[in-house]
This record gives sequence, C-alpha cells and structure tokens, in this order.
Amino acid sequence: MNLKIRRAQNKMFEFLFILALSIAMLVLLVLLVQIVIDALPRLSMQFVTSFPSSEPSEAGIYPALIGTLYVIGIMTPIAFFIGTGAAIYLEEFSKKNALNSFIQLNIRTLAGVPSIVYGILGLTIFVRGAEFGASLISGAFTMTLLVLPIIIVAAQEAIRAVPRARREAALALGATKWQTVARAVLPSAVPGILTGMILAVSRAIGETAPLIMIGAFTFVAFLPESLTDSFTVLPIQFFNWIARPQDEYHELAASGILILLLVLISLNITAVWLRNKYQKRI
Amino acid sequence: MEKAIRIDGLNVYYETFHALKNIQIEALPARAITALIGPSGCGKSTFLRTINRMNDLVPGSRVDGKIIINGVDIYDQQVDVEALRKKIGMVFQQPNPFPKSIYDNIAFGPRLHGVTKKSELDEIVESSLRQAALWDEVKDKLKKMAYDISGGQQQRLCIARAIAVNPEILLMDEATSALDPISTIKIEELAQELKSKYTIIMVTHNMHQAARASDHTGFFLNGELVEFATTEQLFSNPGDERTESYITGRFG
Amino acid sequence: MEKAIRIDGLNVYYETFHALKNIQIEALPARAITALIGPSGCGKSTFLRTINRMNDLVPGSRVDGKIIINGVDIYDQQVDVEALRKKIGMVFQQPNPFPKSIYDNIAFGPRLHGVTKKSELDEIVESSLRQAALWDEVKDKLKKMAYDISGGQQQRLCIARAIAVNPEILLMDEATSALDPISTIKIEELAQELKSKYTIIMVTHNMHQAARASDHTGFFLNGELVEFATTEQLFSNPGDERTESYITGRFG
Amino acid sequence: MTERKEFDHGLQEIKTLLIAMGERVQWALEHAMDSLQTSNVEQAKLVFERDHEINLLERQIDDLGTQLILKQQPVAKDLRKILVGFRIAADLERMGDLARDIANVTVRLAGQPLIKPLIDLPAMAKFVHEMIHQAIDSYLREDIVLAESMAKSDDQVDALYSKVLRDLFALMSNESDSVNQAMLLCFVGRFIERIADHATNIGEGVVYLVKNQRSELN
Amino acid sequence: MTERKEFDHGLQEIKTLLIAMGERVQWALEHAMDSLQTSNVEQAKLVFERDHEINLLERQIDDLGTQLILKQQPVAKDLRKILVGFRIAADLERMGDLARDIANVTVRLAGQPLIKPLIDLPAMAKFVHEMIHQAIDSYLREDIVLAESMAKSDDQVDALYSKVLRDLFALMSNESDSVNQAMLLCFVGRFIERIADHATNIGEGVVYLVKNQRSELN
Amino acid sequence: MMQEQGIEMFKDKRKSIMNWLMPKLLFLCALVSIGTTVGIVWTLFGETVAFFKQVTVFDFITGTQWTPLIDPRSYGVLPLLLGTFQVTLIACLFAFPIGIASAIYLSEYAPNRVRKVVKPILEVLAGIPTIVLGYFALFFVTPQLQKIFDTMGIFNALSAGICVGIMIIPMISSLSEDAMNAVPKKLREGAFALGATRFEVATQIVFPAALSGIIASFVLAFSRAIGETMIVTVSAGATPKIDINPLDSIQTMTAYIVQVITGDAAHGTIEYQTVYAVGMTLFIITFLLNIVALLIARRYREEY
Ligand SMILES: Nc1ncnc2c1ncn2[C@@H]1O[C@H](COP(=O)(O)OP(=O)(O)OP(=O)(O)O)[C@@H](O)[C@H]1O
Ligand SMILES: Nc1ncnc2c1ncn2[C@@H]1O[C@H](COP(=O)(O)OP(=O)(O)OP(=O)(O)O)[C@@H](O)[C@H]1O
Ligand SMILES: [Mg+2]
Ligand SMILES: [Mg+2]
Ligand SMILES: O=P([O-])([O-])[O-]
Repeated sequence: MNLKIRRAQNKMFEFLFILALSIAMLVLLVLLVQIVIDALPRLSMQFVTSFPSSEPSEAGIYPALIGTLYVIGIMTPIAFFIGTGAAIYLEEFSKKNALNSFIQLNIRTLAGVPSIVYGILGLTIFVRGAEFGASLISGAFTMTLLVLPIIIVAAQEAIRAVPRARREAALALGATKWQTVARAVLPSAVPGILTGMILAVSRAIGETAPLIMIGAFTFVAFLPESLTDSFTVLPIQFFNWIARPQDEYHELAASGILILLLVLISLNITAVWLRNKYQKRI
Repeated sequence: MEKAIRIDGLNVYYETFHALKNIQIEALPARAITALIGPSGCGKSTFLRTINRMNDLVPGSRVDGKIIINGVDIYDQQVDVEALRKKIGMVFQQPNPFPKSIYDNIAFGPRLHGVTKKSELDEIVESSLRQAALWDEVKDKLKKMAYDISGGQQQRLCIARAIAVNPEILLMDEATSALDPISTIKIEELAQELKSKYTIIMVTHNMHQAARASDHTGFFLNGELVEFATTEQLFSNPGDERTESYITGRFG
Repeated sequence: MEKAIRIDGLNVYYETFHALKNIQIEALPARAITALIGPSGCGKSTFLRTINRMNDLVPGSRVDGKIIINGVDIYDQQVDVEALRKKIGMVFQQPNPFPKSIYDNIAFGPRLHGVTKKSELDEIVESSLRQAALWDEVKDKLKKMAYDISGGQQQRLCIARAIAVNPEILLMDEATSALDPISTIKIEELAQELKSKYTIIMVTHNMHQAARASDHTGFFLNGELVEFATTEQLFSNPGDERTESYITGRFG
Repeated sequence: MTERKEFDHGLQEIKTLLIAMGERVQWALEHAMDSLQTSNVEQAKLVFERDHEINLLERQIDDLGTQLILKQQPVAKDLRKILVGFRIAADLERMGDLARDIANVTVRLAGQPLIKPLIDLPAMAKFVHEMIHQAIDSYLREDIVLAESMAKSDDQVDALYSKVLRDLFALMSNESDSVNQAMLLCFVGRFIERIADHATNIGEGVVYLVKNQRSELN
Repeated sequence: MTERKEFDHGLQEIKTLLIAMGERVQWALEHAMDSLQTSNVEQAKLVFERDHEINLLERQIDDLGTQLILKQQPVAKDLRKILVGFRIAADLERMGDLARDIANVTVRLAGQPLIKPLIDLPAMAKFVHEMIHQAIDSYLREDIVLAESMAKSDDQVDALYSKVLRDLFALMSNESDSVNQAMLLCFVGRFIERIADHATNIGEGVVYLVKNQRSELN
Repeated sequence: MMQEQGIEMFKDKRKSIMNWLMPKLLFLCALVSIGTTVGIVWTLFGETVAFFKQVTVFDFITGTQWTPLIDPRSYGVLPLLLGTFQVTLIACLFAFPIGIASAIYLSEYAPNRVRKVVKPILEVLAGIPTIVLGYFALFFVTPQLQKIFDTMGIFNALSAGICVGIMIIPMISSLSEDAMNAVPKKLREGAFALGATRFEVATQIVFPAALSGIIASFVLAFSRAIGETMIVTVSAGATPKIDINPLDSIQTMTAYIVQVITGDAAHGTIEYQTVYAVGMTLFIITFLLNIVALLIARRYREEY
C-alpha cells in the first residue's frame, strides 16, 4: 500500500474513533440535561426534608434519603473489614491449593452475578431465614454481600500492586509475616482499597433490584428507628414515582435522581482523585 | 580472621530442580567483601538467599546441608528466622525504599524490633545514614518521601536501612545493576568502607565489578561452586578452566 | 567515507527543559559504529531518538536545527516520517518482539511497506535472520511465538526485524543493558559484522562497551556534546578534561 | 564456547608483529656478524639503517596492546599475554640495538683486516640466533619446556663469552697494535652475550605467562 | 568530582615503589663507582649483594600494576601511568644490573692499583646520578620539560664516554700491561653510558604518558 | 542504644500471637464468599426443585408460553429468554462498536490530557444507577424513537436495549482501554520505528496484543446486560412473548422476577417458585459467561 493511502486511512479512522467517543459522551450529556430539565421545577430544600405524600407538591425524599444513609452506614464498615480481610488472606497468606483457587474463582464470578440474584438470596436468608423481615439490617446485609466481591477484587489488586520488593525489604529486616503485611504492604495498598470502597458504596447507593426483592418496596412515611424497622431507599422511591402515570411524579423522580447523581459523581471524583494521587507512588 | 561463615554440603532444590549442588566453603571470610559471579541462572541469588533464609519464602524450595554462622547452623529447627534476618541485612537489585519518609524508612527496622524512644531512633537514623555516606545529602530532608531522591541515593538509603538493625552480614544481590556508573562507583566505595564492620557478600553479573570491589570471589556454574579464591588469584590465575573461560569472556 | 550524517545546531526541548544544546557534528561516519556515552540524563537517548524522529511522539518536545542524512534535512516539512523511520532501524533497551510468531515479527515491516508475496517475504525473513546471526538457532521454529526464545535471542530478533525493512542506519538505545554478559558480547560481535552494511549508532551507559565495540565515540554531558572523536582517541587521549574525568571514573 | 573475536584477533596481530620482529632481529644479528667477518662496511650500514624498522614494530606492538587493554579489558592470562608481549617487544628492540652496535663495530674497524679469524664470536652468534627463534616460539606456543631449554643455551653463550674475552686479552698484551680491534671485539662478545640475556628474559616472561609465577631462568 | 580511591591509592603505591627503586639504583651506582675508585672489593660486593632488592622492587611494581589493570580497568592516562610505570621499573632494574656490572669490574680488578686516576668516569657517573633523579621526578610530576632537559644530559654523557674510550685506547697501546684494566674501564664507561640511555628512555615514557605521543629524546 | 552484638538467633517464645492469629481470622473473611455462593445455590436450588416437581424441566425449557400468573398457566421459559436476549443483543450491537472505538481512541490517539479527563467521565456513566437509565429510556429515548417509528409502544425492547447498551459502553471502553494500555509502550515504539502509522500500530500491534482483555470485556458486558433488571423492568414491558420486533413490548427474566415480587404471590405457591426457577436460569447463564470471560482473560495474561 502506498504511503499516501496509509496516511489517509489513519486520518479517517481517527475521525471515526473520535466520533464514537463523542457519541458516548453526548449520551451522558443528553441524559444529564434531560434530568436537569425535568428536575428543576421540583427542586427545593423542602423536597429533601419532606416525607412522600400523595400530593406531589408536598412529596419529598426524606425517609428514602435516611434509609439510604443507614444502609450505607451499616454496610460500609462490615464490607470493608470482611473484604479487605479476605483480600489480604488471598494475596498474602493463602497457599496454592484447590480450595484457595476455588475461592479466587468464586469471588471473580460472584462479581458478575446479577444483583437481582443477590436479592433472591437476601430474601431467602435474611428476610425469611433469619426472620429479620424487610428491615434495614436485611437490606444492609444483602448489600454487603453484593459489594463484597467488588471490594475484595479491588483490594486484591491494590495489594498485588505493592511490589514484591517491598515485602522482601521488610522480611529481610526481620519482620514477621504479619508485621510485613501490616506495616509494609497495607499502607501502600490503602489508596487502592479506598478507591474500591468508594466504587462499592456508589454501586450500593444506586442498587434497586435486590432491595426490591427483599421487600423494601413500600410506601414509608416514617424514619426507621432500629435495625429491624422497615425502610426504603432513594432508588426505590424513584421507581415508585416512575411507575405512576402522572407527570408530576416523574418530575419528583427526576429531582431525586439529580440529587443522587450529584452524590455519586462527587464520590466518583473522589475515587478518581485518590487513584491519580497514589497511582505513581505505588 | 574472626568468625567466618562455613557452608557445608549445601543443596537447594526448587521442586525437582537441583539449583545448588553440594556447595562447600570452608570459610567465607568475615569483615571482607566476597563477590559471587557466574552466568545467569547459575544459582548466585539462590545461594545468597539461603544465607538469610529468604528462600524459605519460595514455595517448593528445599534446602539441605549446613550454613554455619557464629557456630550455629542457621537451618536448625531452633533458629528463629526473624532474628536471623535481623542479623543479616540484605540489599536488592532495584532500590526498594518504602513509600515513607527517609526517616521512617530507616526507623522501620528498629521499630519492628522494639525501639520506640524518639531520641534513640534519631540516633540510629543519623548513624545509619552517616555510615551509608548519605547523611550530608539528606540531613535537611529527612521528612521527605524516600522516592524524591535519586536512584543511587535510594540504594544507599536501602543500605542505611539494612544497617539500622545492626546486622553482622550484608547481602547484596546485584545491588548496583540498576544504577548508573557513577552511583555504582559510590556504592562500591561505600562497601569498601563498610567492610571494616560488616561481612559483605555481593552477587554481581559484572565481572569487572567483582574484580574491582571484592576481596574474595566465588564462581558459580550450573549450581556448582566451581572456584572460591581471593579475587586477585581468581582473576589473575584461576584454578579451574571453566573459571578462566568465563572471566575471559569465552563462555557460552 | 560515504554519506555521513551531519548534525547542525541541533536543539531539543521538552516543554521548557533544554535537553540538547546546540549539537554540532560535522560527519557522523557511515558504515561504522558510533557510540554515545555520558551520565544518566545527559541526553543520549534524546539525541538518538531525534535521528529517526521518534521524539515527535513525545508530547511537548520540540526540535530545532538540522539533521542531514543523504543531503536531506530530516526535519524538513516535506519529509515523510514513516518513510524516514523505514530507513532508520531502531533497537531498544528491552527486547520488544511483537506477540506474534518469529516469522511474523520479521515480516511485519516488509508487509507494512507493501511486500505481500509469500516467496519474497520468506526470502526477507531468512536473509534478515541470517544477518542477525539468528537463523541457525530459529530456522526450525519460525512459527513459534517470539517470546519462546531467550532474551538475547529476542534482542537479535529485534535487530533482524529492523534489518528486514532494509534500513541504512541502525540506532541502538542501550540495546544490551538488559542482557547477560554473554548475550551482550554476541550482540556486540553482531554489530561489528553489520557495520559493513549499516551505519550504527549506539547509546550505552557502559563505557567499556563503547571502548570495545565502537569506532567513534561521542560524549554527552548536560545536553551538550562535549567531545566527538575516534574511540581510540577518546579513550586514550581525550581532548576535553570533562571527558577524561568521566571515562576515568572521576566524575560526580 | 563463544570466542572473543576482537580480542583474539588483536592478540593474533600482536603475535604476528612479534614474529616479524624476531625475524628482523635475527636478520640484523646475522648480517651484523657477517659484515664483521667479511669487513663489509656497506652491509653493516644496512643493518644500521634498518634498525628503525624494529623500533617501529615495537611501537606498533605497544600501541596495539595498549588499545587492546583499553578496549577489551582482558583479565588473567589474556592480560598477561599482552603484558608479556610488551616485554618481549622491548627485549627484541634491545636485541636489535645490540645487533646495530655490532654492525657499528664493523664500521669502526673501517675495513682493517681482522687480527684473527673469528671463530668463537660467530659460534656465540649462532647460538643466540637459535635462542631468539626458540624464545619467540615458546611464547607463541606457551611452551615452558622450550623456554627453559632455550634459557639453558645461555650458559653456553656465557662460557663462550668468557673464552672470547680470555683469548682477546691474551692477544692484546702480545700485539699492542691490535689492541684497539681486540677491544672492539670484546665489546662484540658482550653484545652477543646481552642478546642471549634478553632471550632468556623472554623465556622468563613465558613462564610468568603460563604459570603466573616469576622465575629466574639464568 | 568523585575520586577513584582504590585506583589512586594503588597508583600512589606504584609511585612510592618507583621512588624507592630510583634511590636504590642511585645508591648502587654511587657505591659501585666509589668501590672502583677506592679499589674497595668489599663495597663492590655489597652492591652486588643488594641488587636483588632492586629486582624485587621491580616485581612488586609489576604485580601491583597488573592487579591494578585487572581490577580497575583504567583507561586513557590512568592506563598509561601504569604502563609507563612498568617501563620505568624495567629501565631501573637494568640500571641496577649495570651498576652491579660496574661493581663487578672492581671485583675483577681485585685490588690492583689503578693505572690512572679516574676523572671522566666519575664525572659521567655524577651526571647519570642526577639524571636518574630527574627522570623519576619528571614521571612523578608528569613534567615534560624536565624530562627533556634531563635527556639533554645524555649528550654530555656520550661526549664523556667518547673521551674515556679515546683516552683508554691511547693508554693501552703505550702500556701493554695495563691493557686488561683499561679494557675493563672501557666497559665501565659503556655501562654508565647505558644507564644514561635508560634514564633517557624514562624521559620518553613521560612524554608518552603526558602527550600520548612517542618521541625520541636522544 | 541497640542490642549488644551477636544477639541470639534462637526462637523467641514471646513473639506476637498476631502472626499466628491473623491468618486464621482472615481466612474466615475469605470463606464469606464461599458462603455467599453456597447460599445462592442452596437458596435457588431448594425452591427450584420444588418448582420442577410440578413442571418438567423439558416443558420449562421448550415451552413457548409463559403465563404463570394467569390461566391457562403455562411455564415455558423461552419467551423470557428470548426477551432477555433481544434486549442484550440490541445493547451489544449498540455498545460494542462505540465502546471499542472509544477505547482505541483513548489509548492510542488521545493526548494525555484528553484521556485523563474523558476516562473518568466515561466511568461516571458506568456509575449511573440503572433506575436512572430506566427513567431515561422511558421518558426520553422512547419518546424520541416514537417520532421515527410510529408503531413503537411505550414499553419496547429497543429503548431498553439502547439504555442497557449505554450502561455497558463504559464497561467495554474502560476495560478494553485498560487492556490496550497494558500493552507495553515498547511494542508500540517497535512498530513506530519500523515506519507504521498510528492506525497500523493500533490495529496490528495493540489490538491483537490486547485481544484477550477485549474479548473478556465483551463477555463481561454481555453478562451484565443479561442480568440487568431495572432498565428493563421500567421500560421494556411485562408481556412475555416470542416476538422479534424490537418495537414491541416484551419481558425479560429479571423483569419477570421483579413483577412477581412486587405483586402479591404468596410464599410457597408455584407462582412464587417460578421466581427461583427463573433466577436459577439467570444465575447459571451469567455464572458460565463469567467463567468464560475469566478463562479468556487469564489465558493470555502477561504474554507480552
Ligand atoms: N522460584 C523458583 N522456582 C523454580 N526455579 C527457580 C526459582 N528461582 C530460581 N530458579 C531456578 O534456579 C536457578 C538459579 O536461579 P538464581 O536466581 O539463583 O540464578 P542467578 O545466578 O541469580 O541468576 P541471575 O544472574 O539471572 O540472577 C535458575 O535456573 C532458575 O531458573
Ligand atoms: N518526555 C520527557 N519529558 C520531559 N523531560 C524529558 C523527557 N524525556 C527525557 N527528558 C529529560 O531530558 C534529559 C535527557 O534525557 P535522555 O533520556 O535523553 O537521557 P539519557 O542520556 O538517555 O539518560 P539515560 O542514560 O538515563 O537513558 C533528562 O534530563 C530527562 O529528564
Ligand atoms: Mg540473581
Ligand atoms: Mg537513555
Ligand atoms: O640495555 P642493555 O644494554 O642492558 O641490554
């Protein structure tokens, strides 16, 4: 092929690639714009602090917001400790045997199991089996199981990215295995683990289907007071509103979505910032 | 010569691969620099890492025979591996400071072993850095990240870190091969100074470095220790033909 | 001496950093080996990569001055970069075969430039591998992945790959620094043989390699070309004190 | 086994130069002695004139060896081969000078008839001629045995030298006219004896090369 | 600037040894001449006996230099410093031998009274004594000017040598008894002249060291 | 000062119990994941078995009618499967080309600054809750498409598919970009140095080298699309039928599960058990796909 043609080919495809990327970006833009347009009429402080109501002009997201915060608040520490612990075990202490490679494979595939299946699991185990009912704790536990693989995988990757050399350095100074992990490996892996946590939390905030499965789909007009109280979360509230025919409700949904998106985007930005800050260092 | 290291019938296997074959060294001299040379894969690193039992960490590796340091066989059941490693510092091919401040890098080892008093740590940090000929270059930035200094300085930092736990032996596995020639010379000179206090064993794939910087040299080939002699002897009149063809570059 | 390369007032900047300062070489000789030495960061690689305009790929880099090859300034607007690079082969520090078969690695370049006939490709592959002194070692496994051969062989494969597009100049950027001493010697000998057909320019941080393997040597320091002379001259009687202190290891 | 082509090639060149040097020295010695015996001043002058060739060869060896050390950083025997090569070249160069000194005697005698037919001096020269050959050969072949046996000849040369001196001293006291000539012939004896010493030096070099030990062969 | 401690240290040692060698050679020359003038056989024997010290020093320099090349792979001037050091040591060793040869003459004369008071030979020796000092100094200081001026003295030594030969030849034809002694004194002249040549060689080495160019200083 | 010279090398009994205890605790953490899988399989399995006591596996798999909630009841899962795959296929057709092209652009053409900004933005797209995309499908995409296809229903496979596609674009672009980015710079330089253009480098060197990662990202994205729930629940409809017209309303497996759960089927009834049977089907399909993706990704790992 002669050079001119090769050059032209190069240019043409560059254009096509940019085009594709622009489409993706455009979709995001359209989505945001659409939601902002829908949301603006309803957005107010009162919207955040009110209970849902059959009167769209008075309805708000207060209990859903609190429910979401509770679920996240319960889930995060549990998931963090179990997830990081599992990751440390797999990366640092597990021997090469069938059980451990099965655990490894298992975690990877769990990450790909549809969330609704976790919902079924939560429904059977926590709601029915443990008789927690459609309560906060059922929701938080279900979410914990759902995000665990994400956290474990992220933490494993963060731990694995710590160079072998650093472990050897500590061991060669006479550190025990645990000292090596705790003092030389984990400090370097923390940013990566945190990034994974943030992504997991933002995933959990947006998840709808599993909570629907465990029965959080109720019109809740009060705040949960104990772990076993029933609750709702933001996405379910939106689902509820979307399902109604009146446009007012759709605007309510859009307003809620906008708030949710703002929270998620700021979480994501934090994660990206963390990653960029520590990427070079590791 | 005080307490040399004695190696007695040392064999190392990786699974079924026989990586070191019946290594025998009457006396690997203390307070001197011993260089280990040989073609890639001949077992130099393996040998070095058996001395501080870092090879214990390699799954499937197996050691048999004796390494006697201070009259104790370090592969004895009774031996505490961590205490052993504390006594035997190690410096690696790539400088590998922890992502901490220069100060904390040096203090890492002492802290592990229970030193907590600030004044004591300060003292250790200063004296280690001085010994590693790095104090003057970093004394004003002890709180800075260890990555913010050059590669050669990082390697000296790693030496200081090893020194900080007061070892008797220093192992260096191609410690200069990632460095530029000038940093390399600095590290070699540092080793010359340190040998009055430490027994130094260095693996190098650079024969000229072995010739330049060591007092004794061991030549490994296919897991065997072909020859162990003074550096002068080995490089001017090797006893074994294989050594001769290797050092004169006629090997392959 | 036929068509040497002429460098005229070459300056290279990275953003605001002045990486090469007014480099001037009357005649970088053809059909000979030129070595470039100097401390880390002095601009050797930068210089090498301006010759085939690989530095165009570095964002923020800027070149000014002339590099005249075969009477043409390669930084002229009219010059076709891809065609230029075809004429100037390059071998890198780390062997970098493509994840393809040995055959396809060599055939990659010729195919790019329009050779499609199988018989023609076969011929190019064989002759390139022969020139790179690799044919006998790989002729029975041309279909195997290029990763399945040793590092030294991979590096010769990369040389063969560069040769396959029939270049006039071969650039080598520390092409042996990742190899063991024996592979290193093999590559140096290969370079000696290739210089009858190609102009070879090699960057090396190993002074002894420059002394051993080159006909001319250039010494860079802080972006300046301090001295350019025959290797014999430079290593036995350097014209500049800075060169002398560098080659005798008295530099810091 | 890889080779070290560059190095081996350079070393070969040094050897070739040494062989050439040895031949030149032999030639010089032969012709110097010949000129002396036949009172051939022209021939002597030829020896004289061609001495610079030997000097040149020594420099070439020096330069080549230095470059080889510089470029190839040889160790062990490889290094000794070059260093011993330097020594041999220096010895050969001295031998060349000594041959020239002999030729010089021919010139100084300026065609006067010899006071006595030369017997022992040519005999010495013949020994020495052979020693030069053997010395270089022992280096090329790294043959200690040859080096040692060659050095043995030195004793014979020394014995002959003593005899030459004695004879000439006897001659001098009798025929005072020829004192001058006898004196010069003594010098010739001394020169030849020195050449043998230098050959012996070469032999010592060979022993050092092979065994890395100093020895005294004479 | 970093230093090359190891190398510089080794080189310093070589220099120290060369200085010591130079002093020994000067001592040997002085005492050999003294023994000749005073017909002191004991003193001559002392020179004889202590020659091996000079030989030993040469070997030490050789070994040290070889190790230094082996271990440090010096280039450029650093390498030349060692190679020239070898040469100087070899020259000094030869000078020592020549001093011993002079002492040998004293022994051969075995106490017979001198046929004439020695004037020119001691004068030569004095020149040469100074030359040795200057030769080594010029190496230590890498001082070409000194090397060249030192080499100039060689001409004076040569001139004296010619005179010595002429005088002695004249003497011989007159007093045939003393022929033997005159003959030996000629040799002494020759020996001193050779020492001067070797000193000149050192000067040439210094020029090579500094300029990396061969030169002929005599 | 420090300990005196020549400290003992013999075992120190007082050494921290942490070194002994921690690995065991951490192992328990790792077991949670096994527990989860066992829990899922056991949960699904129990009710699924109960279900198959009433309906044969054959009828379930080959039946073409899915009417478990209304008479005449029929339990053929094919309509749900078909609905699911229809949405998934649309999503992939939409997302694969855009995703891969974006990835190539970002990894091979984009200046560093652009990449640094664009990649996180795309990842934001990945973090958008699916309920939001469901909303978008229903209230934006469908109305827009209706302007073009006037036969399009309010609930339809096409809008749902497109929005599922939007959801998986960032997954493809991001994972593929990672895979291409992991191709060492030295390979690119090798090709550039032979005179290749950027396009040739991208397609002939980088793409093949990253192929396993790219394929793995496809498979993962595919399985995500299959398991996606809220978008389809909100926008694809609730009418299980064998119909390949993308403009019509359909129902997916996930949407069916939500429908039953939000309805009033009582625990223990066969209607209720259908949820588990469908869930099991979904689980098996996605589980297998994930394993395939893993195997592909692992097979070529660190080949360059
Ligand atoms: N963990 C391991 N498992 C199996 N074989 C190993 C392992 N580590 C090393 N080996 C093998 O043991 C032999 C010796 O390895 P070692 O690393 O000691 O060589 P070396 O002399 O240090 O080489 P180099 O100069 O390349 O570092 C090699 O053949 C290597 O392949
Ligand atoms: N892409 C870049 N952006 C900014 N500065 C650069 C870049 N590449 C090189 N430099 C700077 O230019 C100078 C010369 O770099 P170059 O890579 O040419 O050095 P070198 O002589 O090859 O060094 P080395 O021996 O370490 O390879 C260095 O100071 C380096 O920091
Ligand atoms: Mg190694
Ligand atoms: Mg470079
Ligand atoms: O140099 P010499 O005269 O002693 O051979």
